[in-house]
Amino acid sequence: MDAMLHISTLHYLVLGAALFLLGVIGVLTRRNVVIILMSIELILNAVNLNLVAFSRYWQGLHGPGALHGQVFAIFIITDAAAEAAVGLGILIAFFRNKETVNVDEVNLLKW
Amino acid sequence: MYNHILSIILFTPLVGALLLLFVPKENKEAIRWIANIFALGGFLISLPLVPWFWDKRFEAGFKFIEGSANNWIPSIGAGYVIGIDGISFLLIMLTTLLGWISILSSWSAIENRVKEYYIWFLVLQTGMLGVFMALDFFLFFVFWEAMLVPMYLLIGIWGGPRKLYAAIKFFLYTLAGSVLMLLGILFLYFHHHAISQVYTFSIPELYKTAPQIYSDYGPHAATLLFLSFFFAFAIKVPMFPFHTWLPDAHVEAPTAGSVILAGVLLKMGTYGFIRFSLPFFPNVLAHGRVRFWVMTLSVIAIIYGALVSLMQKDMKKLVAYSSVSHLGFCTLGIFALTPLGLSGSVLQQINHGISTGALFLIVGILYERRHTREIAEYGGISNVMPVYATVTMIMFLSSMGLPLLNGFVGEFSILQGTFMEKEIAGHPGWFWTAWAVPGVVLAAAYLLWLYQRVFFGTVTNPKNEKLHDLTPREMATFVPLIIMAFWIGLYPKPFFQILEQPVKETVMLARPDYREPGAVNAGLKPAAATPQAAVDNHVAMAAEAAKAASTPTQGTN
Amino acid sequence: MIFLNHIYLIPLLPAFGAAVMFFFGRRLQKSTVSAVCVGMVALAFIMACGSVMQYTQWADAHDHQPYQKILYTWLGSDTGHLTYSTHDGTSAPLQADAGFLLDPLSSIWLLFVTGVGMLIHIYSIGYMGHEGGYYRFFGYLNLFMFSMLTLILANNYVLMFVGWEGVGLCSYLLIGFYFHKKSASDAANKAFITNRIGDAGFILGMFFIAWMAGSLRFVDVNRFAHENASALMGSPIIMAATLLLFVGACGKSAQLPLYVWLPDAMEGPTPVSALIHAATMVTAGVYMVARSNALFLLAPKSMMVVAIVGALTAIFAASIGLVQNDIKRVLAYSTVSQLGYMFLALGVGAFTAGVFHVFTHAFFKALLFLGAGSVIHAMSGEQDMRNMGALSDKIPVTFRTMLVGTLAIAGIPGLAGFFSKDEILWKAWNYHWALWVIGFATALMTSFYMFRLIYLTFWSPSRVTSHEVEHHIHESPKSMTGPLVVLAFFSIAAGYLNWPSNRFEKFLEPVFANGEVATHAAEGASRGLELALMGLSVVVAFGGWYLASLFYRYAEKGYREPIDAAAPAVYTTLLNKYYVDEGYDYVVTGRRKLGDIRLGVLGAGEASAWIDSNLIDGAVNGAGWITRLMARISSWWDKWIIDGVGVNGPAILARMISYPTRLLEWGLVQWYALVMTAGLVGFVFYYVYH
Amino acid sequence: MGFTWTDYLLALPIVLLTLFALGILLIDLMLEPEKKWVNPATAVIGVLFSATGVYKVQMWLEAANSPGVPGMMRTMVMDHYSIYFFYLFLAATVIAILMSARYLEIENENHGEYYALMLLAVAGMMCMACGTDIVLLFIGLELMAISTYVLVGFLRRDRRSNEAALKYLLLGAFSSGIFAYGLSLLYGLTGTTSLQGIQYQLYQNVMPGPYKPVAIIALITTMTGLLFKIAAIPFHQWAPDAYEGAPTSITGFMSVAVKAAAWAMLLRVLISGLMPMRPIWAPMLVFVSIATMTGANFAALTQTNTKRLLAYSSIAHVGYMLLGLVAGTATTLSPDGIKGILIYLLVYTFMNLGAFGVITALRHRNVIGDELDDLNGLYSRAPVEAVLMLVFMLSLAGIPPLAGFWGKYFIFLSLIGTQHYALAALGVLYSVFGLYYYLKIANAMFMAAPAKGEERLPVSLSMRAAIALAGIATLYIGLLPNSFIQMVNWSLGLANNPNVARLVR
Amino acid sequence: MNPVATPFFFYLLSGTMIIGGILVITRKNAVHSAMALITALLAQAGLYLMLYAPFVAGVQIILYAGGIMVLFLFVIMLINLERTLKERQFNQQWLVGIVAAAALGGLFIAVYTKGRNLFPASEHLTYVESQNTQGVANLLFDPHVGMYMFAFEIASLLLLVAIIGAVVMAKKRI
Repeated sequence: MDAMLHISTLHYLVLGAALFLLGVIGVLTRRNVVIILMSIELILNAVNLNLVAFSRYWQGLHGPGALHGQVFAIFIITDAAAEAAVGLGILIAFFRNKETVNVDEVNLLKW
Repeated sequence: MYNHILSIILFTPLVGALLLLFVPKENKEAIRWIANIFALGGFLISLPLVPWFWDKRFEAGFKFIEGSANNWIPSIGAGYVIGIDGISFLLIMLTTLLGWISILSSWSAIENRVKEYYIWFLVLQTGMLGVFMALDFFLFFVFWEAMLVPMYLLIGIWGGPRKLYAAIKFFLYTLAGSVLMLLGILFLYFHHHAISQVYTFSIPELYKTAPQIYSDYGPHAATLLFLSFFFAFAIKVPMFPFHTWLPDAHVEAPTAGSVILAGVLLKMGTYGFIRFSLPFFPNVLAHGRVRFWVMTLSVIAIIYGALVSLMQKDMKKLVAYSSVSHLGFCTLGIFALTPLGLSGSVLQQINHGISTGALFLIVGILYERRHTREIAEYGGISNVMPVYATVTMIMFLSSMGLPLLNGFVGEFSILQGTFMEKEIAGHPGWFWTAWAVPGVVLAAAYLLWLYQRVFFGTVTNPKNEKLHDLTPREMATFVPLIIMAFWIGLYPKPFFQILEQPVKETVMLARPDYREPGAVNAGLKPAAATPQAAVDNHVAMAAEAAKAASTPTQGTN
Repeated sequence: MIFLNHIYLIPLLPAFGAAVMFFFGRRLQKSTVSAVCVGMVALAFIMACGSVMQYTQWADAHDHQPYQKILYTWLGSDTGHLTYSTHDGTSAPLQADAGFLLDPLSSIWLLFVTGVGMLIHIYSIGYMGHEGGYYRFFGYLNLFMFSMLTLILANNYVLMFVGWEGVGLCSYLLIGFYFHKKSASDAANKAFITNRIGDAGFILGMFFIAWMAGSLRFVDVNRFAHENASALMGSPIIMAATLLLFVGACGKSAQLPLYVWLPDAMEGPTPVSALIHAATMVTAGVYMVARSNALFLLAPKSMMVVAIVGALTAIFAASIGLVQNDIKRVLAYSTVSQLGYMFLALGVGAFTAGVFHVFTHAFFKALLFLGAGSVIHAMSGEQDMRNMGALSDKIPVTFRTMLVGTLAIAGIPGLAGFFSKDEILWKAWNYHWALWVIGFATALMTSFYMFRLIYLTFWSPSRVTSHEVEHHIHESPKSMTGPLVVLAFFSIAAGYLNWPSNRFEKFLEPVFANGEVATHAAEGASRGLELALMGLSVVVAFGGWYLASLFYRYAEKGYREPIDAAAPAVYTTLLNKYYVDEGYDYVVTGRRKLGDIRLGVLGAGEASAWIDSNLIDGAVNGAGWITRLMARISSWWDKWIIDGVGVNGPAILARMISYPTRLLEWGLVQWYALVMTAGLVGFVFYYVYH
Repeated sequence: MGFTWTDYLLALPIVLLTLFALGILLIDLMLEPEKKWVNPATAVIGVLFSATGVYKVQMWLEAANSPGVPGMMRTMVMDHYSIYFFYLFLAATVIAILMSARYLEIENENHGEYYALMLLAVAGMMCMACGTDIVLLFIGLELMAISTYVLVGFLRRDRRSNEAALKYLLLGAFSSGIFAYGLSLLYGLTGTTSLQGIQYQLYQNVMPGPYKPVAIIALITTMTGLLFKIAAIPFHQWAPDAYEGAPTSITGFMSVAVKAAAWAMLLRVLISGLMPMRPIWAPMLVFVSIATMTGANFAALTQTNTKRLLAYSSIAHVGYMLLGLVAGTATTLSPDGIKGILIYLLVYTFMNLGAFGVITALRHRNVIGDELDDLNGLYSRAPVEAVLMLVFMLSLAGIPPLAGFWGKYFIFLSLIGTQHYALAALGVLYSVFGLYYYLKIANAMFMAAPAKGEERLPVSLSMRAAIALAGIATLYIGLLPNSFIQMVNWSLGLANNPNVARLVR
Repeated sequence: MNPVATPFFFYLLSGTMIIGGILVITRKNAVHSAMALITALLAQAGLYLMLYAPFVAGVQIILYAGGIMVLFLFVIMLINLERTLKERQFNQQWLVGIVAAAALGGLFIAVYTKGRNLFPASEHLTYVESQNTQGVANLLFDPHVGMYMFAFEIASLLLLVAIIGAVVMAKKRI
């Protein structure tokens, strides 16, 4: 019980893994491309959670200036933004041609 | 010229190919002329090598060496080093001769994409010559592989109905063998470095270290390494279970391609055996079952190839399978590991190049006229093409090993060389010879039966009635081959002399325990006492000289 | 010594003739062709006579050594370094000379080969005068003369083998001279291939000799045999060598079981049958065995085999000859039978007798064949004796000369055959009585079938079928009858070479010096017995004549063979030559199927071809049969396989894997992600819990 | 330590590329439609400028006699390795730009953005090659990746292009999510983002301690991202689809430049960062490599679409290269494997771009030109291109004396040298296997008859230049590889290695 | 400042996050998913605060929830929702997908929780709010310790590419 109550980095790690899991499930199972993109955001958020938690952990060891994780998280957010923008742009281009956002109708290229 | 003769021979065809690049492809006559001039030139330019080499024939080692180790890719220790010994000399002469003949024979056979055809053919010629000249293993490998490409295209573009299948099969099959060889080469390369601290692909250098693999890595590893080379060469030869690419390739290839394929390409495999497999792995050959299996496969090839060709309905396929049988003799002679067997084998390779080359030309001539190779389509051709029938008969006889023609000399030496060994892989030499001899009988059977079906009888197929006999150009392709066939058959001594030294060296490398021929038992061997001069001037031998030659033999009986 | 020094010219002269025919023959007149070819052989004959005469002088001065003339080293590097090791470990060079040897044995062959050869060349001018391919025929004949003379004059086994194969080739070419006839080309193939089987034995035997003696020169081999006689007596290697050589001889000289080609060889023109298949080539085996007598004497078991095979062949062929109707076939079987006699002689150690029989046989058998040729010529190509009869008046010269030949072969005293055959029978008796019995029975049969031939052809009532042929019957031209007369003369005279003074035997003595010793001892002891046996054989010869006259003197059209009447089964068997050809076709060659199964070489060939295209290539191509099996198992696969088979897919198997591999890639992006995830899970699981 | 003037110099190539990319974006706005050729010209000039920048850096290094200079607070390093890859990227980009000009005109998508994105992607690649900090590496990777997503989907009216872009984006984002997750764990385990720090910490603290399982997860997730980018099985599946759907010129660009960048990063990360975990990743790479060679070769066997076929072929090549990595890190004495990868990437750049160049050239009027049948009888329609294509195919198959042989040669050399005989045998046999599908292309070009009414293929000047460049390079490297081998030695700093020094002589 | 890291808030926020995440991947309507995602992101921002990362938390709210999600919502509006709503929401391999993902997540969690003492929480971290932002800024911009300066510049290129990409892709005519 102590472990439950004493919140350590590990808790965040597990939470991050859970979020990652949800993201992966979303990517693997949803048909709607928009929601898949959102799931990817979930994955990236899991990463961010890890990074910030680790940043907190290493601050404890290396002093308050050890903010690398947080900075990394900001970069990941940037990347998430860029990916989302481009992804949605491509989706729109696709939607224009195919009139669908279902990912299993993206099946022209195969074998 | 003298110092660079090999390079000149090697690159003459390539120069021709490059020159052809600049000839417009519509100008077919010019292309043909240029190609033929370069092919003939390639042959003529190799002729000075004959007297030059003749003077050096008893010298040890490689001759006419050009280039030095590491002058090509110093980073890895590969160099452009070429040089020849008697074995490669003969094969080079065969290549230049057959190259010219096949190009000449294509004059009217190839009508479309003429320019490409000749370019590829000349490139092929350079590739083949390179294989026989290379003294650097890396260079050897490059030529070995590179020459597959033009051959592949020759089969694939100008071939018969199943050309794609045959071309790809040819390419893949042979490549599959040779890539394993590359690994073997690399192993030798590292091994050499481990011993001498030098990275090199130089063949004479590797001769020194490669045999130690057996002691350094144990019999198992050495045998595997032997096999990595063996497969490459066995596929090329081709030996018995690896031969199936051959009939397909031959049947589909254009005539000239078949001539070169049978005449020269197959020799690369046997050449590889002689040049590499024997000197590199003396211990593998001395111990273990490898030699037994190789000999067995050779014997199987001899009989099996003959039996299969007996049943063929396609002339070209028949000749192709006969090659399997003939090459079986060659490998038998090689792995007998005796000077006699080995020189017989090389001679037989030359013979095979001449006679089988001619056989493919023969088939090609009929094909060009009738566009079929089905034996059943013919019959009674003697009536309409008597000269052709005569030429065919001569070449058939040469192929089946009739004495006074070339085939006999090679087969006889091989069989004798094999026979005389007390023990080859656990069996006496006569055991192997006895298995090989039926091949001689079967050779007569399939060739004569073919002759009967094609040439004898009356002309039953009206399409055959109007066939015209050999043209002068076609005749010109046969004349050199017939001359060679008779030369080797009647007076093979120069060939034996050329081969004597390299063969001895190879056997010494392959069998370090091999006893240098000791004092010849004088009482029993009067032949050795025959005065050299009397023997050399055989033609203008005067009555007195004859007496001198015969007297020593008379006194003793 | 001009002839002796240029002895190599003897074979080269006809070779030159052949070469001329080869290059220019088509453009030459028939008369030129005849002049060149016959001229060459005639020159060779003159050279031969001169050489032999000079040799006899030379031999007297040289202790009866063989005379050798070595032109150059043919096989071998001639430096002495290209060596092999012999059985005792000493090394010997590969060496075969282009060298020629003349000794009494080769002298005899040389004389009758060139002599008979010349006569037959002359005969052919007339016989072949109307045929196409005249120059070709003479070219082949000259080539044959070259090969035969090489065979005879060779100073070593290898060069002998050259001639050996060469005569085989010429025999092939000449049997197949009428190549548009299927039967002729079949017979030619049969002859060559059967001979090749023998040649294979020859080669192996030769190797054994080289392995033993370190040389293949006759002088060396002989010396080796003499010097080591005691050590080598009964040696298995010698036995192997001699038996293998004998296999070669069986092929060339048509002995059991390789005799089958000779009767078929009668498809060739008749002069060919006379020259090659009666007088000269078929005796090459005898020559070779005689030449190797020193070795054979060291292997008594081999000698016994030779004797038995010879005896069996003799009676076997003779029995077939009893019922044949084709005039040339009768003579062919007679030849086989007589060759059997010769081997019987060799086998029992009577080399001189054997050689003597060869010598006499050459004349009378050539005579008989040429006579038969003349008959056939007269009958416009008819060869069946059932359609002949009463020709004795119409072609008297032929008739008379053939009668001489028949008397000679039947062993009627006073003619050549009597002397030689009697000698053989006597030697056989000394060896073993059973062999004599066989030989004796054969003599009876010989006499019977030969006189049967004479009766049916010349003396019985005419059974000629068409009037046109009847009308056309005429005596042959001079060029044909001339040789007949000459040969008839020798058929009588040849016998007197060895009687009463044994000149022939003495002449050959240097060659067979050792061999004859054993038998000479027995000879003196039982002179009386010899005479008695001789008397018996004379009785038998006349007996055969009598029987033949009994049955065939009045043979009308549709007559019945006496053996048929007595024992139809035997008759059928004999008429079908004991069904040996059929048996060979079923079992050895596989030209006929036994039920649905093809045996023999062709069967093996079919099986190999099947294996090649199905198993070996199949394995290469990704196991075609696996593919078919799979196709049957799962129709679902069919789609993919058929697609693959469409190109006869190199590596159909690979294609079969290819499609499922591609199936992984079925176009759904989430599937891709799933595969990635699965890979991830797999790796993590493996490494965390490994 | 700190930001100094050398950092400007070190960033010069990237800065120049960026400037030209922005310049193109601006100039494009002012260009008449018929003057669009200015865009590729500008891009080529930009690349040349950037190359000059690289050269300047190289000269500076030579002058300083230094094997490499860290820059930007040690987040990047300009060493010979980086410079080698910079040149490689730039060469590939030049050829790709030359290929694109005419192609985009035909596709009617001739926009400046295309070239700008290309240059920016190269900037990202350069970051990947020279970065020594996982943040910079990640951002560089994303810069390259996102540019490529857009480039793949650049033919907006083409459904296949859309689809390829969408698939590539979804999978790419997914994989970069996983990759980032791995990086976050690496950071968490070591507390640093620099590769050197990570290596040090892994050696000192992580591998010996209880953190190893987490480190394994970190490694494998990181590897997933890296292997995804180089398209190794089982993370390869985006490649065939993306390659097939993308504009052909971009397919070529992706197959060489993007792949080379991914390799540069993979080598950098594995060798200087994750080397302590080699016992874990080496067997994994062996598995991946075998799976890659097997899967890709088999899948390529029956392809009928040339681009897709070449996609699988490029996956198969990754399999061979991975073997080189396994062997190249087996002992410190045998750097042949890494050398093999580097030279492989070099020759692969030319031969594969050349091949895609020929396929790009097939696009004319309303023929898409990426089916195998479109190559039928190419010899009669464009002999020079056909022969060069043959050269490229044979080179890809590794037939000496063509460039492609050398890549394979060093890989197999290293495998033999490190006693990986079975892997070597497998590798060479698969390379024979591979020849089959390359020959299919050769067969189509030389042995099949062209479809009716096919006349000579119009090939633009720039395309000719691109193909010729690739062809000459393929032949030249094949015949005289020595200087290139030495270049690779130089890039790996091997010239000082006594083992190698003896060789170089 | 220490007591912020109480278990209560942690479980509350993480519970919100997980539920939000589950809703994201289960909702039919993409708008609902987006809303759930925003909720989750906001909860995550709370967690950042608990981890003494106010700057990141701010960026999370402004950029993520405010920026990216609005983008998502725009796109959802742009594309036809009606049809999508009536269709299956999960693909055919959903079960396998869940199993695979669960296996992966399970493995991760198993590894993390197996070593309980990994990453022990460091106590008593003195925290000044301005220090965080300044520290982040130092790492990004300081000429002496700003090691991510170059990466930051490259990130600007990344955003530039994103803009170009989005424009190129989404605009009908360029």
